[in-house]
Amino acid sequence: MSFLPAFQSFRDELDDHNDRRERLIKASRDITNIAKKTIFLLHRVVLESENPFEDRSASRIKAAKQGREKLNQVQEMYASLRHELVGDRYWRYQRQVSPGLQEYIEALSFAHFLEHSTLITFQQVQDTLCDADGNPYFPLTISDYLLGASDLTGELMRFAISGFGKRGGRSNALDVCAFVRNCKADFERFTPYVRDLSKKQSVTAESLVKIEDAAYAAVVRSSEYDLSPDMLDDLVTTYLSN
Amino acid sequence: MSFLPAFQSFRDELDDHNDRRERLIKASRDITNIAKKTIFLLHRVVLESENPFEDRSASRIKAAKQGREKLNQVQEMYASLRHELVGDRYWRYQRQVSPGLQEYIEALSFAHFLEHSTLITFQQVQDTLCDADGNPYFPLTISDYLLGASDLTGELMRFAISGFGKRGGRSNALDVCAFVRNCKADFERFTPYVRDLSKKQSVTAESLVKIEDAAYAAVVRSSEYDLSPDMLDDLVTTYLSN
Amino acid sequence: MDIQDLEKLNDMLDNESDLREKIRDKINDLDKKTRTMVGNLNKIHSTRPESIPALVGAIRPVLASCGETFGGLAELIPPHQFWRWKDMWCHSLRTAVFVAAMIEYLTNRGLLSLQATASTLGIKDEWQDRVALSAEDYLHGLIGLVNELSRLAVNTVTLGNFEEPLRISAFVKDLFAGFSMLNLKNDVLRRRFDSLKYDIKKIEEVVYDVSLRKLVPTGTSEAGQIAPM
Amino acid sequence: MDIQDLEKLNDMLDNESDLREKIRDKINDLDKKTRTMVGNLNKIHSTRPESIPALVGAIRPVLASCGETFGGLAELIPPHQFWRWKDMWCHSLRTAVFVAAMIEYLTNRGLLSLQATASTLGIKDEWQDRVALSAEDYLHGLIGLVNELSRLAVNTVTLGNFEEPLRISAFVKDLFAGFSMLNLKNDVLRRRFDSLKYDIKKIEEVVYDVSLRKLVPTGTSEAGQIAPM
Amino acid sequence: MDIQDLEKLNDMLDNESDLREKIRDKINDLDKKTRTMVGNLNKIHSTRPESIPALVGAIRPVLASCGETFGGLAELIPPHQFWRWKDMWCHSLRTAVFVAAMIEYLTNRGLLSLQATASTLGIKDEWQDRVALSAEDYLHGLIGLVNELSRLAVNTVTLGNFEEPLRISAFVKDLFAGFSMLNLKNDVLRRRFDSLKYDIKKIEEVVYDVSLRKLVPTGTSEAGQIAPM
Amino acid sequence: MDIQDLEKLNDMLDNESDLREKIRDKINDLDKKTRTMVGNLNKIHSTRPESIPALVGAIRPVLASCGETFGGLAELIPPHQFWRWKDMWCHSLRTAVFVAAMIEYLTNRGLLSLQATASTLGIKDEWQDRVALSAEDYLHGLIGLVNELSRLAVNTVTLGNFEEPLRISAFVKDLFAGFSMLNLKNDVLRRRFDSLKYDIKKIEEVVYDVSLRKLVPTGTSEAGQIAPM
Amino acid sequence: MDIQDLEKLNDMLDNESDLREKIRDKINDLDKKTRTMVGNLNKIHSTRPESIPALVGAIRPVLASCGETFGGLAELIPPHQFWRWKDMWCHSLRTAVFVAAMIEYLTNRGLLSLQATASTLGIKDEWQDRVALSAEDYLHGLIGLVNELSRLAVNTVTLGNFEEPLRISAFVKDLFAGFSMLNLKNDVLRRRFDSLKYDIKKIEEVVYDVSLRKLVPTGTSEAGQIAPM
Amino acid sequence: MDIQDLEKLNDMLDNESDLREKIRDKINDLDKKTRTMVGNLNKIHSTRPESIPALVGAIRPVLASCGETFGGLAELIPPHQFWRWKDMWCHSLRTAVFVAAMIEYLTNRGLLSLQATASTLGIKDEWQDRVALSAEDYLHGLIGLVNELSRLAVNTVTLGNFEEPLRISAFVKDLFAGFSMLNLKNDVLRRRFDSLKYDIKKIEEVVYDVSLRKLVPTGTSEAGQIAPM
Ligand SMILES: [Mn+2]
Ligand SMILES: [Mn+2]
Repeated sequence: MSFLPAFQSFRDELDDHNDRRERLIKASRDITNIAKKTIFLLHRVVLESENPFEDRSASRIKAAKQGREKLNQVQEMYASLRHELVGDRYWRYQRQVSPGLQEYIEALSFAHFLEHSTLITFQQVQDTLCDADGNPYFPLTISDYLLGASDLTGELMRFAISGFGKRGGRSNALDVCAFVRNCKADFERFTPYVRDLSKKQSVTAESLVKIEDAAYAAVVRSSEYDLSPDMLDDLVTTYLSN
Repeated sequence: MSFLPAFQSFRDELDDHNDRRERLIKASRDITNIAKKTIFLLHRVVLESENPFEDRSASRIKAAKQGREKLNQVQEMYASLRHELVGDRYWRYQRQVSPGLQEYIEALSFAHFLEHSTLITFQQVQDTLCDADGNPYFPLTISDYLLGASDLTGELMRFAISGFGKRGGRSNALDVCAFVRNCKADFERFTPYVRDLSKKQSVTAESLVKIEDAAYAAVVRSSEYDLSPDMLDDLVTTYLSN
Repeated sequence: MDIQDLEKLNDMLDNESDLREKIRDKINDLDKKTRTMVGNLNKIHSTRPESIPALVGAIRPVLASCGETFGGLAELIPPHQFWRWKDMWCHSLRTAVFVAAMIEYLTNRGLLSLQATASTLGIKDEWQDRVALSAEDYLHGLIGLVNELSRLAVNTVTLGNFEEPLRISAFVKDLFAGFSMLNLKNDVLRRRFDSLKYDIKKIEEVVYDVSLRKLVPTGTSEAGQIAPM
Repeated sequence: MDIQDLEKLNDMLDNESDLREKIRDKINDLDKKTRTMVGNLNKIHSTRPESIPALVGAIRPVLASCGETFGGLAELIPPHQFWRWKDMWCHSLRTAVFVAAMIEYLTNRGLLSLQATASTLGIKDEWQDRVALSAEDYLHGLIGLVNELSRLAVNTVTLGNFEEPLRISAFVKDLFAGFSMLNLKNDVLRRRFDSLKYDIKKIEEVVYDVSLRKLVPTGTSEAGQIAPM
Repeated sequence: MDIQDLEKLNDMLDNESDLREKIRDKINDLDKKTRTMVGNLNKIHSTRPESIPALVGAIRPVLASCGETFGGLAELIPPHQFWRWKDMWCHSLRTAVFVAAMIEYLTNRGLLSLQATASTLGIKDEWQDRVALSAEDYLHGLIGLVNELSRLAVNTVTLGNFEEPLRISAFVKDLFAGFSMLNLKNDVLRRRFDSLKYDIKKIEEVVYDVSLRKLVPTGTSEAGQIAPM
Repeated sequence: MDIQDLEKLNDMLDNESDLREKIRDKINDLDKKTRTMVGNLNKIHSTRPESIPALVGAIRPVLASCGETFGGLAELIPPHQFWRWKDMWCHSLRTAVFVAAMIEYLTNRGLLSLQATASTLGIKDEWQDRVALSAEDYLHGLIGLVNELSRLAVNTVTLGNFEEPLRISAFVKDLFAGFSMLNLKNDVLRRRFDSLKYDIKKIEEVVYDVSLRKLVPTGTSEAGQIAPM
Repeated sequence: MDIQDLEKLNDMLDNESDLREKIRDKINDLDKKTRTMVGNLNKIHSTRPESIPALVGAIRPVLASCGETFGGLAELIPPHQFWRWKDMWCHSLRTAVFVAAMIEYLTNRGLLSLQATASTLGIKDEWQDRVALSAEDYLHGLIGLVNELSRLAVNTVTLGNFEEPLRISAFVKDLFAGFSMLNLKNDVLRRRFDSLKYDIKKIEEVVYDVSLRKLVPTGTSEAGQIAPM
Repeated sequence: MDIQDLEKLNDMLDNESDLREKIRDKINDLDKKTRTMVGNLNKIHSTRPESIPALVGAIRPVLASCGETFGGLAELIPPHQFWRWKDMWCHSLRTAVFVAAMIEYLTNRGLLSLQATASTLGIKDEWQDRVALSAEDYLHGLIGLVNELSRLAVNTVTLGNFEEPLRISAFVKDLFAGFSMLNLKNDVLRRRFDSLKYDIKKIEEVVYDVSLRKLVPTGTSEAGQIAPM
């Protein structure tokens, strides 16, 4: 059995590969869980706050900060996984890494939106996945960036709907509506290049319609009165807190 | 927000549940991997041995022993998971536990078959999942037992085909054929009760046809000569080793 | 296959399928009760405040009788097998939770705690490993309650009762804050929690309508001060 | 979306899709070569032993020319992106491995090692992070070899060559022992490994047929002692 | 295979496919009629109350002519084979039930009973084993009616008719209460019935809107007191 | 909704669901029998010719007892409702047809006609509008027979019986020629019929193997001359 | 195989695959244009009436440039092969039809006829056997228009334009009545047409909301009297 | 919607569905013929060489009559619409190609060229834009021929004819070499071509069996020297 030594080394190589694959799958599940919890945390903190719908308000910045802190855990995990993804390995294990990474990007972009009311850029995401010297743990792909960011629109829809009854919630719905509409338009040109982005765009379209319906309801309800929506909001609030 | 304390405890409960679920999923993947490796080990050891096809031959018993040793790892894992599956929890997390458990049963029943040429019994499987005092780590279900044992037939098909050219391989094919045919017949009556068993039975039926074809080939090839298959085997072997 | 093993397995499976049959019977019982109660509760949307107590009073005995059925179930289920069988009755149980919580709301404008719900439904602590009220089922029942309250907010206004929506709004907001505490998976509960946001939005719109029309006499709008209808 | 970001992303994607186009061109090149070689190799099933060297000789230059194509690929692929693009050419590469291994078998009745295969195909070590021969692709190529050898065992007998099946049998058994060492997932390689068992069975049947018909002159059956055909 | 047996089998298969063709023709007939009627009924959403009788009057003869088509069907279907073929026409039949029930509502604000529907559609009792109106098809037709009435509630308000929604609300709630008393299994019918609650919610919101704005004279919310439009 | 109408509808729905339950019980009965018979028939693949009659003899009483079950069904099914319920038992019925046809083949090497099958299964002509054997179900049963016979051809050779494959070949070809003359639509039956060609190919290869090796006396390949085993 | 025959076959296969590549290039061109136009058209949902003409004006040249691409296609497609290749571009074509029809609506509140659409897109009559606008593709484009108009009805209200929904309602109902008169088969087109009723319901609810609140001058609900925005 | 436009659209839709019906009739005609021919051709597997000419002679007139049916089709199809409708008959056409090619093989042991096949089937060059024999359909027919020849190789041996497999082997290898030179894309045709290797393997095994047993005179393995059976 002259071929055994060669095959012994193949076995070691295959076992090594399978073990690494398993480790990455497990890590990806953990990351997904942390990211999901972060998203819930962000919704919770911002809606409980004083001025959730004011651009760059202290409460939104505070929420974002709390979210970022939680996401530090994920960044540390990627730092410790660095050797598993060194050189070319990210590409080899992309299918195992992507699910968690995209969920992380979704959470990160939500925190970013709360703080800056803008879409986090590709570079800004990559910057969170670098060591102190600015060396990336692994190359961020456009696909992961876009698919993760695309999921943000679903969270924004929830944000718009559940904030609807709060003071400023009606105009927030209008703002979010514009933001999501722009996302959808901007992402459209990437659909031929990025697998599964079309499907995500359909989900975004559904979310957009829901936000549009909310914005419409806000306008229709207030249209019977000769006052601005914000003044009407104030009236109602005063009324209820009397 | 008077309901918060109650919901805080719900949160803890849900988080606890999700974390446990994750742990069990990970453990199940690990167990699956060990079981799969054990199956490869068994095929390897038994086919490399002297008399792989002789009932209760030393080499088969040796192979079974090596397999069992590897499966001890799995038993230790279940022992350490015991508190996660205490009382009612096995039933709650059945969907997470079953895949690994069935793969374990497949491997265990293969080792058992090599040693005893019989199907491992329900109790024998349960006995491997008990502590020193004979208390089970969790209740073994008939469903896991039957679905795991059903997968054995696929491995036996591989065993029969790849042993075909070895001395005694032809009559081994006939023996395995009878064993698998009996398994299929015995399992049939359980199909109305056990979800997915019908699907497994179809796979067994396919394996059975493959073994039948091999047995047929053995008989047809030797039928031109007026000697018993074993004597023909001996002739060929002598011939080749001359 | 070993002959003795074959027979043992067969016995176990037969027992199991007998048991399943008996459980199904109990659940049919339970379903009849919840269907009756839901049918009656449906009338709240066209019932004036003064007649609500009578309506609720008629439902209470049926609700109380559920304990008997759960007791029957608890006798059937083998020890430690709560999670094995609970999927069979969780739909009916959630409906029962909804009914209990709605009756509590209609009576005291308050939230029935998990513990109190279990005791209203006659589910005993000592059955824990056979029949119990899980947090998940309780929460599903509460979401059902919010769904119905958003409808009620609309219909009470139609019936000329402009204060109820304010109470509903305060109650539901508190509940929403509670739900927001939870870390949910992408599962049924998450989807229903999302739908709850639309109910809240609807209720907010009703509050908005009646507030702006100044239909609420000044001073009575703090929910706590309003007497139950 | 930030305008600069938009443009950057667009540029990256355009580059990527250009690159894909160029890679595809190289692979078309490679495919033409492998198709020619496979077409020629197919003739071994009806070629007498004495003409095999000429047949193999005609294929060798084509095989050698593959190095050029792989070199072109290696220039295209950016550093560290071997695993990103390799799926595009793995089918063609496996066919090339099969051809190289078959030629080695036909010449020396031996197994071409992974290292030797890479060097026959002109794949250089220094391209490791761009173009390389992975163990997986090498193993797929070997399975292709066994598939073809089981056919060859049948056809050499038809052509009156009764010794070749014995050599094939010895060679394939060794290879099978090697494969048995691997712990495979339920993936393509596993499925192909299963299929290999049928090839071995077929070869064994041929050996059985010719042995029993005593068609092998005594003393020559130890595979090592038989001169290459 | 026996020749006579073969011919018998072939005859059976041929007859079946001929018959299917003929039935399909009849159903095409029926479909043309239901399509015309549904197209016309669609106009109720933009028709003022005073013109409704004329609209309904135009539909009635088409509805009456359905009896002829059903008669044709009854001639085609062999005795005892109602259940074999009924799936082919149940969609069309349910649409016809919907039309008949809507016309009754528009005329008398009442519910057409199963018996009366069958007789309106000209389906005779003596065809029982060939062509009949099953409870299931009747109920499906009624659900279609509720779907359409929720749309009508919205559109009558647009046309300035604020009382019709109150009548619709009363009628639909009565119907819903009836449905609630049926023991529906977990099948298509049950799912469609469950979806009715969205229609009811919509109707309730319309009633809410007109009540809130005091667009109906007080006291009229008891629908019974309103004269038909 | 009218109370009487409601009750009538409810009665209809209740009866239907009771009836379904009872029919299911009968079918469970039937299934137990067919499962037993198929389990026993499965042994033909490892039974020597001389023991086949005993094996068949053990199955016959079970087969005969099916008539009782069908009789029970015939009592349950209301007049004219054969086509309403037949889908519930067609799978079991086809298995029973397969068993009857296989037993006939094993005994007389002949084909059981549709009429004879119905009578073997105890399905009476006078139940026509409630329980009957349709051409489709009969043909499905025969296809199951061919599937099993192709396996039997292989396994009888393994048992050393080289003549049976010739008989199977002649029988199956005759049956196949019959099927070819039917005007089958592009449906399940057609697809299953098309798949028969794989069975035939397999049988032909078995016949080839025994003929090539002269394992059957020359001249016997005309199957008609072979006496039943 | 005859060498000449082989070469002829190969030429045919090669030409086909070259042609496919070239057609795909043209369609990529077309897709870029439609994607740009749809992206721009998407802005109507947030654009005030006075800026719509500018928006439309920016799209028109792109639309006009489609003629060029279709011309390129017409040159590529061999005579008589319209039906061979049309599936490749029908998706893009339908999007282009949608754009053209939407622009016509935004400009004149009218429907672009099939003939006018073809001419707007620069598809010439003389290309009939190579590139043409089929009835099916035209109708699919119109359904896309209605889908988008229902969204527009909602969003114009958000922008404070309460009259546009009335115009949209009138236009869509007219279109729907037209569609209802077509004999559509049970295919994709029919299914998409059936889904239109959800769009209509949504538009009706918008009209309801603005009418109820008297946000449009009375009497304007007859859409014809409203001047284009 | 414009009335004239509507009518034009409706006419187009109606014509289309009429035409489809008529084409289907013609194809049913064709199917009856191909089914008869395939049924008869099936007998070659049990027919001795001397009776083959008579068998083939009986099929020829049916084959010749196909021209008539294709003529009918050519009259129906509007100019330039070959590619619109061809999918409807391509299955039947491929079967007809198979029959024509098999008859040629059985008569002359040669390959019928594409041109000759078209003329045998009576498909005229001047119908090019309506009814034609495409390269793809021709090649599919040839693959069907190889599938059947591998079965024939097995069955002729059973009938004691040991030389035919050698001829089949030579013919099929030649055909396979031709196919290998075609640039097939990764589509259905490529997949069916890839599957040919199983047929070739089977044929090789038959040749092996007869060679091993010296059932053919030595030297005959060069197929060219064998006279047609
Ligand atoms: Mn999300
Ligand atoms: Mn396995």
